[in-house]
Amino acid sequence: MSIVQSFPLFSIVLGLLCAIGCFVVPKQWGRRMTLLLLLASCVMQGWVLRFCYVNQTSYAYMMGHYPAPWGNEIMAGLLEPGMGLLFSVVMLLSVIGGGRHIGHDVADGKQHLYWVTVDLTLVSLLAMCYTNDIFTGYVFIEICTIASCGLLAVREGGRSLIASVRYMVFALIGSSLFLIGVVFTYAITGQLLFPQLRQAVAALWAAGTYRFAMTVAIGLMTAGLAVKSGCFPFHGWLPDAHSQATTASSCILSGVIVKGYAVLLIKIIYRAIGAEVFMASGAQHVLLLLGIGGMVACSIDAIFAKRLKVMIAFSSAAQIGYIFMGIGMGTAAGLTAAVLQIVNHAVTKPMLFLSGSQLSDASHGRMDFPSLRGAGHRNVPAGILFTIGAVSMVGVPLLAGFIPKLYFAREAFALGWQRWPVLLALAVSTVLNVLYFLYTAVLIWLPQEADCRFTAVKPHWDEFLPGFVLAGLNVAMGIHPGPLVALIDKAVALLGR
Amino acid sequence: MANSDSAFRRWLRGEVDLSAELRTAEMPVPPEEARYHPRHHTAMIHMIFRQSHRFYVALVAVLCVVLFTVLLLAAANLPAYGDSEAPTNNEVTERYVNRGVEETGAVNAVAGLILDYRAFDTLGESFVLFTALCAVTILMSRGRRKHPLPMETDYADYYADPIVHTMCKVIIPVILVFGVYVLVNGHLSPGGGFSGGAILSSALIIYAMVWGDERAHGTIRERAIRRTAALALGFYVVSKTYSFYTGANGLHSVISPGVPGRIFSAGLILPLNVAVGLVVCCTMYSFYMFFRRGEL
Amino acid sequence: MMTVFRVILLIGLVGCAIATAIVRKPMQAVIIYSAFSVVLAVIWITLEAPDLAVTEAAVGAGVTGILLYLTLRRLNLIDQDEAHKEKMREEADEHGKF
Amino acid sequence: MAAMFDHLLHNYEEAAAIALLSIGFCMLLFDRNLLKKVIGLDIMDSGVFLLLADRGFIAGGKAPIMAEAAAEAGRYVNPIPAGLVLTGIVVSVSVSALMLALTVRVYQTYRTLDVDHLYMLMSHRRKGGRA
Repeated sequence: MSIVQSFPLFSIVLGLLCAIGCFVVPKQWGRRMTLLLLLASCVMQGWVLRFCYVNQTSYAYMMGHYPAPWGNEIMAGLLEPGMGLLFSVVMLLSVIGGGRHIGHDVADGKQHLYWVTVDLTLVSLLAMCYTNDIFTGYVFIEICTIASCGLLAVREGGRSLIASVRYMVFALIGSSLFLIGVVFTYAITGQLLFPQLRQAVAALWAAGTYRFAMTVAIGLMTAGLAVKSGCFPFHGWLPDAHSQATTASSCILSGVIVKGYAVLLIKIIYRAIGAEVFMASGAQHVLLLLGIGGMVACSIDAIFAKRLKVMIAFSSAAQIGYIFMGIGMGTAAGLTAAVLQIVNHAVTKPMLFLSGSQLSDASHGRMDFPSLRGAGHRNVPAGILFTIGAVSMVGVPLLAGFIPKLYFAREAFALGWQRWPVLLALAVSTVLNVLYFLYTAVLIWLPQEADCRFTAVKPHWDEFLPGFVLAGLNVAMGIHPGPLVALIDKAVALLGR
Repeated sequence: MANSDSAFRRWLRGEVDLSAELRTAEMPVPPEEARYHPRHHTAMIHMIFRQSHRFYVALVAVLCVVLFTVLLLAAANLPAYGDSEAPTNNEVTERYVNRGVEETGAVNAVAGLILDYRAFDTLGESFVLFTALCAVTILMSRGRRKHPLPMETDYADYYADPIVHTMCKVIIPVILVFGVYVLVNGHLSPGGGFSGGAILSSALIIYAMVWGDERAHGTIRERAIRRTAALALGFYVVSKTYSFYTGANGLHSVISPGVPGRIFSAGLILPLNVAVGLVVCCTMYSFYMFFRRGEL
Repeated sequence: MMTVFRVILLIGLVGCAIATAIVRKPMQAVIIYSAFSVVLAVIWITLEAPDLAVTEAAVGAGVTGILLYLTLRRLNLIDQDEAHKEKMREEADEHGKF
Repeated sequence: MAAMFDHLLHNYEEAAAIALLSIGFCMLLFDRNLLKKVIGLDIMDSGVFLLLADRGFIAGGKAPIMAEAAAEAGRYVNPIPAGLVLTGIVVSVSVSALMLALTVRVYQTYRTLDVDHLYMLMSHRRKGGRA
C-alpha cells in the first residue's frame, strides 16, 4: 500500500494534533501552526487526488485492524480528495485574507481558541468528506456544528450572540433529524458502513420489506443535512450567521461549511443508500423543488437586504439552492453541475466577503449601501475583486459562475417534467442576480459625492492577495473549464460505482 | 452643568427618588457595545413580527404533527422489539460477541467495540468534548474585561458547616477511588473512560463547591488542567494513529490483547480509557469553573 | 412482570418529560430533568446496557444537572418564575425604549 | 391500520421514545425560554438514544460482559447500539454545555431569555438599519 494512501488519515491526525497544540501554545504560534496545517493539508489532498486520478480508482482505508463491516473505514475516490483540496485552499485563503479582522474582532485572550476552532473545522470537514461510515459522519457533523458556533460567537459585540443561538437551534434540529435517520437505517439494515449499507438497502428495497421505514430514514437524513446546509425553507439562520461573524469566519461558514454537509449528503445518497433506491423513494423531487424555491425566494430576500454582508449571505442561500437543485435532478450530469456549483461558490463567495468587508472598511465600517457609494475608488483592489465576484455571480461567460448555470441548463433539457421549472428558475434567478449584484457593483464605482466623509485607504497585500488568488481560480475555471468538468465527471462516475 | 443643576432642582422639588438610582446601580450593567437602543417605528414592527410569527408557529406546528405521525408509523414498521431475528443481529454483532474477547482482549464487549473496533468514532467523540470546551471557553471567558460576576444573593458557606465539611472530607476520597475503579476496569466491567471521568470530575466539583472556588483555583491550577487535557488527547491521537496505520497497511502491531480478564490486558483499551477519563474529567471540571466564576 | 416494570418506568419517563415542558419555574424544570435522567438510567439497566446506565447517571443526571443549576444561579433565576421575568422584561423594554 | 396499531403496541419502547422525541422537539421549537429549549434538546436526544438502544435489546439476553464466556452460553444483547448511544450521550452533554454557555451570555447581554424577544431585537435592527 502506497504511503500516499495514508495521507487522508495523516491530514486528519495532523489537524487534531495541531488543534491540541494551538490550545496550549501562545497565540502567534497558533496562527503559524494553523497556516502550516492548512498548507500541508492542501499538499496532501492534492497528492491523494493525483494518486486517485492516475490510478482511476477509489480505495477504502481500514481504520484499525478489522475489515469493513466490523471496523471503521475511510474512503477516497476522486470527489473526496478533490473536495478536501478545495476546502483546504479556500480556508487557507480566507484565514490569510481575514487575518487583520481577526486581530480586531477577536479578543486577545481568545485568539488561540479561534485557531483551535479553525483547525477542528478543517478536521471535521475532511472527515466528513472521507468518511465511509454513517455514524462517524454524525460525530464529525457535531464537531463541525460546535466548531462553527465557536467561529461565529468569537466576535465581540454585534448580534453574533443572537445569530449563534439561532444557528445552534437550527443546526441541532438538523443533526437530531440526521441521527434519527441513522437509527432507522441501522434498525432495518444492521449496517453502518457505506458499502455494506448499500447492499443491504438494495436487498431490502428489492424484497419490499420495511419500505416505509426506509423511506422515512432517507427523508430524515436528507432533511437533517438540508437544514444544516441552509436549504430553502430552513435557511432562516443563514443570513444572520454569515453576516454577523468576523470576515474570515464568514468566508469559512458560507464558503466551506455548508458545502461540507452537501458533500456528505451526496456521499450518503450515492455511496450509502444507492442512487436507485434514493430516486425510487422520491426524495429527489422534494430536493429539486426546495432548491428552486431557494434560488428564487432567497434572491428576492437579497434584493431587499439593506446591508452588504446580509445581501451576500442571502445570495449564499440562493446559491445553495442551485446545489440542491442539481442533486435533485437525479442524474449524473445534474450531479456534475451541482459539484461544479460547489466549486464555483466556494471560490467566489469568500472573495465577495473579503472584498466586501474591505469596502466597508473604506467606509468606516459601514455596511449600508448609501455609505458604500464610491467605495471602489477608496480601495481599488477590493473594488475590482468585488466587481469580478459580482459579475461571476450573475453568470457572465468567461467567469466561473457561468459554467454551472450552463451545465444546469443543458441537463434540464434532458429531464422530463422538471425541465420547465428548472429553466424558469435559472432565468428568474439570473435576472434577480443582475438586479442586486450588478446594482452593487455599479454603486461602488459611482463617483463619490463632494461631501464624502470617507477617505481612501491604503490596501494591504495580505488582504487583497488571497482575493486575487481566488479571482484567478475563478477566471481560470470560467475560461478553461474542460479539465475540471472532466475531473468531476470521472469523480461522479467513481462515486456511483 | 445645566443637567446636574436641573437634577438638583428636581431633587429639591422631591421628584427624584435617590434610592431608585441606588437600586439600578446594583444591577449588573451589560457591556456598552452590546446595549441596544432601537429608534424607528417600534409599534409597527412589533405588530408585523407578532403577525408573521403567529403564522410561522401555526405552520411549524402542523409540520410537527405530520412529522411525529410519520415517525410513529415508521416505528410501527420497524422490526419487533426484543426480536432475536431482527436485522441488527447479523454477522457484525456475531463477531463482536463471539470473537470480541479473543480479538480485543476486552471482557466488556462495549469497551472493545468503542475503543478498538470502531475507535475512529470514539476519537471523534473525545474531540467533540474538546471542541465544546473551546467553544465554552470562548463564550464564558471574561478575558481582559473582567466585568464583575453577579452578586451572590443566596451564598451559603458550606465550608463553615461542620456536617457538610466533615462528610465531604470522607466522601471525596471515596468518590475518587470509585471513579478510578470505574476508569481502569472499563475493559472488564461496565463503565470506562466517559463515566469514570465524569465521576472523578464530580469529586473535584464537590471540592470546589465546599472549599470555595478560590481555593480550588489555587489547588487545581488552570495550567495543569489544560496540559493534562492536551496530553491525554495527544496520547490518544498518537496511539490510535499508530494502530490505524499498522492496521491499514497490514503491518504487525506491538499491541497485543493479553490475557482477557486481567487488569493489564486488552492492549490499548486500558490506557485509552485512562486518557479519555482524564479528558472528560478536565472538561467537566472546566465547564463547572467557567459557569461558576468565568475562568478556570 | 418485567414488561409491567418497563411500562411503569416508561410512563414515568414520559411523565417527567411532560412535567418539564409545562412547569413554570425554571428551577422546577431542572429538578424534574434530573429525575428524568435517573429514570432513564434505570431504563438502561432494564435494556441490559449497564455501561449506559453508569454514564447516564454520572453525565446526564450529574454533570448536566449541575450545569443547568449553575446557569440558573448565574442568571439569578433560582426561585423566580415566568411572571417575574415578564415584569423584568417589561422593565428592560422600557429601559431600551422598546 | 389495526395491525399497525398492534405492532406499535408491541414496539411500546419505540412509541415511548418517539413520544419523548416529540416532547423535546416541541420544547426546542415552541418554548420561548432559552433554558427550557436546552432541556428540550436533552430530552429529544434521550428519545433518540432510547430508540437506538431498544434496537439492541434481545428478549432474554444479558449484558455483553463476557466474564465467564465459557461457563454460560447464554445469549448476549447487541453491543453496537450501546456503543453508539455512549458516544451520543457525550455529544449531547457537550452540546448542552455549549447551549447553556450561550444562554448565560445572552442573558448577560440582553437581560432576557425570551427567544422571540431576542429575534425581535434582531429583525428590528435589520429593518431599522434600512431606514
